[in-house]
Amino acid sequence: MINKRIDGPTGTETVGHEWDGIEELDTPMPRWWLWTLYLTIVWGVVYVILYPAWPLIDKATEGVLGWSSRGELAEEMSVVDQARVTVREELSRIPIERLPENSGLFAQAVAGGRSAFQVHCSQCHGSGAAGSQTLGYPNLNDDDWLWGGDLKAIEYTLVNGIRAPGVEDTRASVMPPFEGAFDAAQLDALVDHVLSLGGKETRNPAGAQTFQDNCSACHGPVGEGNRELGAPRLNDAIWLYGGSREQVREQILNPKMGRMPHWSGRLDPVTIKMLSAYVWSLGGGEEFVEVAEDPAVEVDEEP
Amino acid sequence: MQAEAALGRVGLWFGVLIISLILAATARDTGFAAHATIIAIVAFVLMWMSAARFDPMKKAQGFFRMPEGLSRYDDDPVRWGVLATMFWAIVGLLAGVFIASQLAFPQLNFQPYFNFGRVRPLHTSAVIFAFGGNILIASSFYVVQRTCRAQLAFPSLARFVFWGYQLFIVLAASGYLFGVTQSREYAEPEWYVDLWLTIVWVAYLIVFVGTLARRTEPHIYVANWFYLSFIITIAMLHIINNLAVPVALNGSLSFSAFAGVQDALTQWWYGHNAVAFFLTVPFLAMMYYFVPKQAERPVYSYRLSIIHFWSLIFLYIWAGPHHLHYTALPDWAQTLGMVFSVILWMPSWGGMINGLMTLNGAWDKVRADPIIRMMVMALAFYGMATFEGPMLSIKAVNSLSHYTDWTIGHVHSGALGWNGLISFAAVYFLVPRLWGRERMYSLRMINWHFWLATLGIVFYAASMWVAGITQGLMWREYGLDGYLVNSFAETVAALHELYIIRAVGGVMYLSGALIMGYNVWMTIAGKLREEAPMGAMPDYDPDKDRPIVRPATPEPAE
Amino acid sequence: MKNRDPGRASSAPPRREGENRDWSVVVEDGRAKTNEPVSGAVAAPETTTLRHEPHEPPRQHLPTKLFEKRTKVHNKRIDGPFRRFKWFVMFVTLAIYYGTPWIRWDRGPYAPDQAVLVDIANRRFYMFGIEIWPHEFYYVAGLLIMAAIGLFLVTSAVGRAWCGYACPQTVWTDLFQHVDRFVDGDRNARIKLDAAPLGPKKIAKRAYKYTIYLVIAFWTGGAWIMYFADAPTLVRDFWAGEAAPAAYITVAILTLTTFTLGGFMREQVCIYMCPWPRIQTAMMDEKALLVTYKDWRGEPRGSVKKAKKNPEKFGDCIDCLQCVAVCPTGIDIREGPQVGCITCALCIDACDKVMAEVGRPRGLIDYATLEDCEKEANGEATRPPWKALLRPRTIAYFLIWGSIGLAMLFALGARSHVGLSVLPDRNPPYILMSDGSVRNSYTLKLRNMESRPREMEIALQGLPGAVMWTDATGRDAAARAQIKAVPADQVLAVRAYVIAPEGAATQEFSFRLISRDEQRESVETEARFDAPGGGE
Amino acid sequence: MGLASQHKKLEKNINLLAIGSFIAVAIGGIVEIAPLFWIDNTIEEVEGMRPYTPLEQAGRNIYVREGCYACHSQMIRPFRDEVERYGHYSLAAESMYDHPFQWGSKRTGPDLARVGGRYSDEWHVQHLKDPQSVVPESIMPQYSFLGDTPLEMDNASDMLIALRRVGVPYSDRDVGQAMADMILQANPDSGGDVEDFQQRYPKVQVRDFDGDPGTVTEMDALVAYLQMLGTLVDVDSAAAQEALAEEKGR
Repeated sequence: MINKRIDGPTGTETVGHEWDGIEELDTPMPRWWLWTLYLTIVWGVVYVILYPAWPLIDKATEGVLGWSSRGELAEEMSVVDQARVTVREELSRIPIERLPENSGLFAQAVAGGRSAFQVHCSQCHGSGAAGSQTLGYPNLNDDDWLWGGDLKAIEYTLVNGIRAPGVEDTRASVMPPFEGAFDAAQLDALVDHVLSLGGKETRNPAGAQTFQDNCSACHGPVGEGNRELGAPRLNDAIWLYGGSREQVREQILNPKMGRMPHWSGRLDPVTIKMLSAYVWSLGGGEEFVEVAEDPAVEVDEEP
Repeated sequence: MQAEAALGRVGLWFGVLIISLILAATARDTGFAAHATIIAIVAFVLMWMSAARFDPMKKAQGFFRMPEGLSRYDDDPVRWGVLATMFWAIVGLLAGVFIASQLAFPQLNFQPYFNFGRVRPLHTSAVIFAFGGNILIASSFYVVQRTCRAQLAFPSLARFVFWGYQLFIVLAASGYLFGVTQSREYAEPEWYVDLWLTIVWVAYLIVFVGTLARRTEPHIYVANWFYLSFIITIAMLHIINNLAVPVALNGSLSFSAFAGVQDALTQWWYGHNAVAFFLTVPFLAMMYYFVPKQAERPVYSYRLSIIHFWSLIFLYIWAGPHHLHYTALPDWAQTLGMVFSVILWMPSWGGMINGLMTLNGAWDKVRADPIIRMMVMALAFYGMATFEGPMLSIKAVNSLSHYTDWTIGHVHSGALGWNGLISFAAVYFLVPRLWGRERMYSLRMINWHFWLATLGIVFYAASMWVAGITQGLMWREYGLDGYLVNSFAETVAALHELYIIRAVGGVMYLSGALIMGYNVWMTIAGKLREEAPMGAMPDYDPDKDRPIVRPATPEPAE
Repeated sequence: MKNRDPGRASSAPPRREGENRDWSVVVEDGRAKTNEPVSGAVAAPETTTLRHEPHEPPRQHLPTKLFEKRTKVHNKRIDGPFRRFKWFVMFVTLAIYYGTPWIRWDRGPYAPDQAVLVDIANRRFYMFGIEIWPHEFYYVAGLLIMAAIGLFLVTSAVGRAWCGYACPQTVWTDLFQHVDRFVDGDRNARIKLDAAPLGPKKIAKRAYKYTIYLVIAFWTGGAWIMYFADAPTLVRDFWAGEAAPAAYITVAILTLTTFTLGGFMREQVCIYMCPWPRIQTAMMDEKALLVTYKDWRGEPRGSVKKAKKNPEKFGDCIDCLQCVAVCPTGIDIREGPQVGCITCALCIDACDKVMAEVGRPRGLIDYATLEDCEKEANGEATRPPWKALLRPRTIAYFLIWGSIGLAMLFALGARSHVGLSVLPDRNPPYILMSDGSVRNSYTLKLRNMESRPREMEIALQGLPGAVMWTDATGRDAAARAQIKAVPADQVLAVRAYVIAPEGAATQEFSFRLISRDEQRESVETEARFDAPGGGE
Repeated sequence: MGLASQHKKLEKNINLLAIGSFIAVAIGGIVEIAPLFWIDNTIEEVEGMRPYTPLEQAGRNIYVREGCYACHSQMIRPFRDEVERYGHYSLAAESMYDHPFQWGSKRTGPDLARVGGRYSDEWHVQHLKDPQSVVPESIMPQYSFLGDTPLEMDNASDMLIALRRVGVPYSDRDVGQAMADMILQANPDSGGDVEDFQQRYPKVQVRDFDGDPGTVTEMDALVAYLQMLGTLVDVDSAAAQEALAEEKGR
């Protein structure tokens, strides 16, 4: 008897069941299909031996290659760092005031400075270097500089800090508190005058006299400030501690005086150079003027 | 007795109404209040129905011209399911076209309810759970009855499954617009909606298993293996992934039981297996019934179906971590996710081979029968998507493709190509049979649907693939100076044209579905379009559906 | 359970007790039916639905092997118009593939002179006169869509012509089959050799053949990487061991895949793995041309001898099996259309030759549409096959395809070769300067898409009273416009500081980039100027 | 007949089939997920992690509610480009109090894992109100209604209690003070004990975030959350970097 369970068009045997008119052939699986499945399984076995794969009690298997995604990144980044070594060497050799002449190196320095800034400086000055008026951290983007805005001055500030305790060459200045020195009318007049310097108030002659007597020594006769002394400029639109009457009065009576840590010894000179370049590049940087050179500021090679 | 029972039901619904009104009044957030109101409305309608003996179901069945009474099989829930499938398909695709357009033209965001972030889960849930879920429930009820030669077990429970599932969809979808979300992709509904779905799902399991138990066939057909594992696994995934502690019983907010890395893996274990056990396994079940039926050919290989079924369900569940490559998930879990995803390649293709090779001896039908043509195209896209999937799970590829539109393109070539087309084919198969029509209103329109859908997918997949590569390359582009070249905003701008092409593809796909809606509607209305015949597509003959109940007019006994 | 048919319940024996039953006849629905299983594939479709009693039929000899061995295809040499066309296509496609990277194209001193080059390192794609930048990658999307619609077009017109002639899998399989023929001889010799036990002669032949396979495969892999770097340089580096590891890996992978897919997998790729055949099959309709055996003319088959005795009884097919022998995928076209048929039409060549020999008209196997076949079978007049090419669908595809192509060409031709993107600083959005003026900072990216350095002017449009300077110039040089030299084929990033006088409000303005050469290409990009007080 | 005939048993027995498939699907999840709860190195030991302040958590809830995760990831992968673009790669420890996690799966917008402190409050407010006004290429929807919507603060304590139930270590004082803490963080002049608040939530940023000190709006909460993201753990310290890179078996 011939086998009747052969399907006509394909010549393949059927399994023999039938559901709602559907039958099943008993075609063997295609060989390539099965072999590819085996192949992927073999590949899988090899892969889980090579790489971390199976969870155990307190850690997983490490894999023969000892690979980890984070380790791979660390390796890649160290290669990148290697590539940047030459840049650092060049940076350590070049005096900072001549940095802008080498535009390629300058760009590298700015880029490196940006990343260092995010790590070390953004806590106070903010990640955009915009500072904070309420907390008295200066905005580094503008063109108003307490201590000078050329590359060398910025670097000096970074190295020595401002009012940094225990640092000999630190930037330092003191504004005496005038609490109790003036009566209310005098104070009001003084505040009027100070605000008028930047064009915010009308002139007040009484205040001008008080200013002349008490303030002009440091802040200058028209409030132009004095960078040698770190006396801020008063005849502009920028107020470190705020430009309202109340804030100005408060600053006269009980001056706040900001501090900045010194970074020499904490950061290497090249990083400080890069930071200086970055801050300088933010848009308010000033040209370096040879005359302003101060022999005491030779700190380039300091560790 | 009847009056007392009716009174009892009225009382029950009145109670539900009062409770939901109280909840609506004391709710802590608008989303919860809106949901309580929806339930109150449902309870009120049910109460009114019970009290007034008004039967809107009867009216609705008349409106949709459903055949009356029990036929050989209990097809009423299937009919409702097909209608719901059609409805939600159009809603879901419309939402998709809308959010695709938002990405090309952000002015189309209307805050707060129609911002991208709120409509996007509406789109995904509407297509996966509303469109996909309804065709799965409907087709499983249809297939299990026929392949078991048994009527549905627990008919009223089956109806509860259908209507309860619709309530779940309405609550979930409206919730997203109100901002009620767990932020777990494809599991966004909040705790109380999850609880409701759990109840509905258990009922579904009971109906399905009950019907299997009533079978008059000794063997369980392969399609039913797939359906069964789908129902069981989805239950497991749903419950574990949605473990959460609500802030208050009258508010929608809840916090998931797990945090951070554990939460991430639980979610993607769920998320990936929503693809596996919602969009692959049960759709393969549909394939195993509708392809051999439409082609009138035996299934290609029984032993292939055994091997690929077990290997598929065993391997698929491992693949979740490939959604978390290079994240803070430990490396070992990522390795496992990748390895099992790659091994999954052949088991996935087993389904494709079994589907396509079933057409051996019937390939000529592909030219003449637009339904088979749709099935073949669906299987082709299934094959492509399940090749692309393992490839994307390889870490080196994933490092480029992850977070980009490549993934979106991949998902849609699977969803539009495989799930969409096989579902449409099933609807075209089912409608004439369920409504006792000779054939669909128009076969030429099926052809139009097919072409619009195919072209739409081409536009969609091509643009998203390119968009993904563009994004991936631009993000990691370094200049000669060793620094990143592109800002993020530039990479967004580069995709504008591609987003427009994608939206155009979506419109094409949607218009195909609208043609289908019209075609189904006219078929239900009992009309036949006069048109040149397409070829040898068999008309539906009710006598070929094998009876388990003797027909109303029994043949004279011999 | 109340619906269960009582009559049936009594007539049918209890289930799961089948051992002692006679399964041959079953009473169902009051009718006696045969219980012999019937196939759904038999000629009469109504038998499909004749249901038999559920049972476990006696099993005979189910094969116990787990998998099916592939039956090797030994296709026979044939000559004819289609074979010659196939030769032609093979020659042209291979020449394009192997040769293209060696074509030179002069683009001046700042760009590579390779005509087709995918420059991944610099993220440029060169194709003769066209250069694509990463942000123009959407052209690739256009190309992909064109490729897909092109496939639609070809398929709806001439069926699976892509599979039959132009697909790389087909071309390389063909090439490898020629190698088989060259080394081992034609069909019969190869069958004999395959069946022969492994002896020194067979080993030598196999080694020889596989070596040729390997050379071709290696050459194929090697040609691929030439598209990604300057070809002559790369060849030198490759053999000197100085090329990038990716190059060696790529060559190794492609050598391996070509070797396996072309040498061994061959038609299995088309039948099981590749999605195109299914998509193309799904795209064909009754009006698509495909290779058809005209069974109404050929059947029933009979040898020439038999037919001579009984001319009335037999059709034209003499059952010489030449069509099967020449088929590169080893199918029998007379079984009707099937997924294994790549429509290479070699069987047409074979059959035409035989028909000529036995003196019967050609075209027993021929390109024909389903529609025409039905007409022809009914004795109606048919059109020549080429007329099948012109029909609304093919014309529509061609129009869509052509208009996308034209649109892309137009876009490519009309695109500007300068580009400007503006990224404002977000933190802080503006800076108050000491004189009360307000400064905003922007990163400008000046794109020069020409292969020569260009001078460009960047100017402010709008924003009255404002001036700008850049990181390279310093504030002293502030002006309404700045001039920059942009290197050839590069993007130049420039920090621009825009300063507006005191009291300027938040407002929109734009930057304008103009090339300072005879083209005077210009592009304008909108930007926003932030000032204290914000403003919505 | 091996396989086929063995399988017939499963095909005829629904219980066997159901249990068999349940076992098949249960294994993968158990092997992959369960060990994450007992292997110690799953969550790195780092300093600085603390639970979210009530205001930050409320902002987080808004982030979740608006579906921000659909376009923004909070997971920087250990790749050079991501590390240079977004900052140090994310650690599992940094999301240890995230119920639910917000790692995301798509970057239609940039990663936000370390967006804290990168932009100013004003920028965030302006950007949320009208993204295209500050980033013209942006395709982000507008969220100006956040600035007009007062933050729902009544359930602050309940929120912390629920979080405590799922394992976030809030003290009783945190829970009791929850609502007051919310107001305090968005308006330090409102008269609360800022120092005590800062002690309980180290590194907390206390200020008016949305430029409207009068009311605590949803904008306050969301910006407070965004400004905190990625700022708690000092991942850049050299020791931490080295330890992370050298760890094996994780």
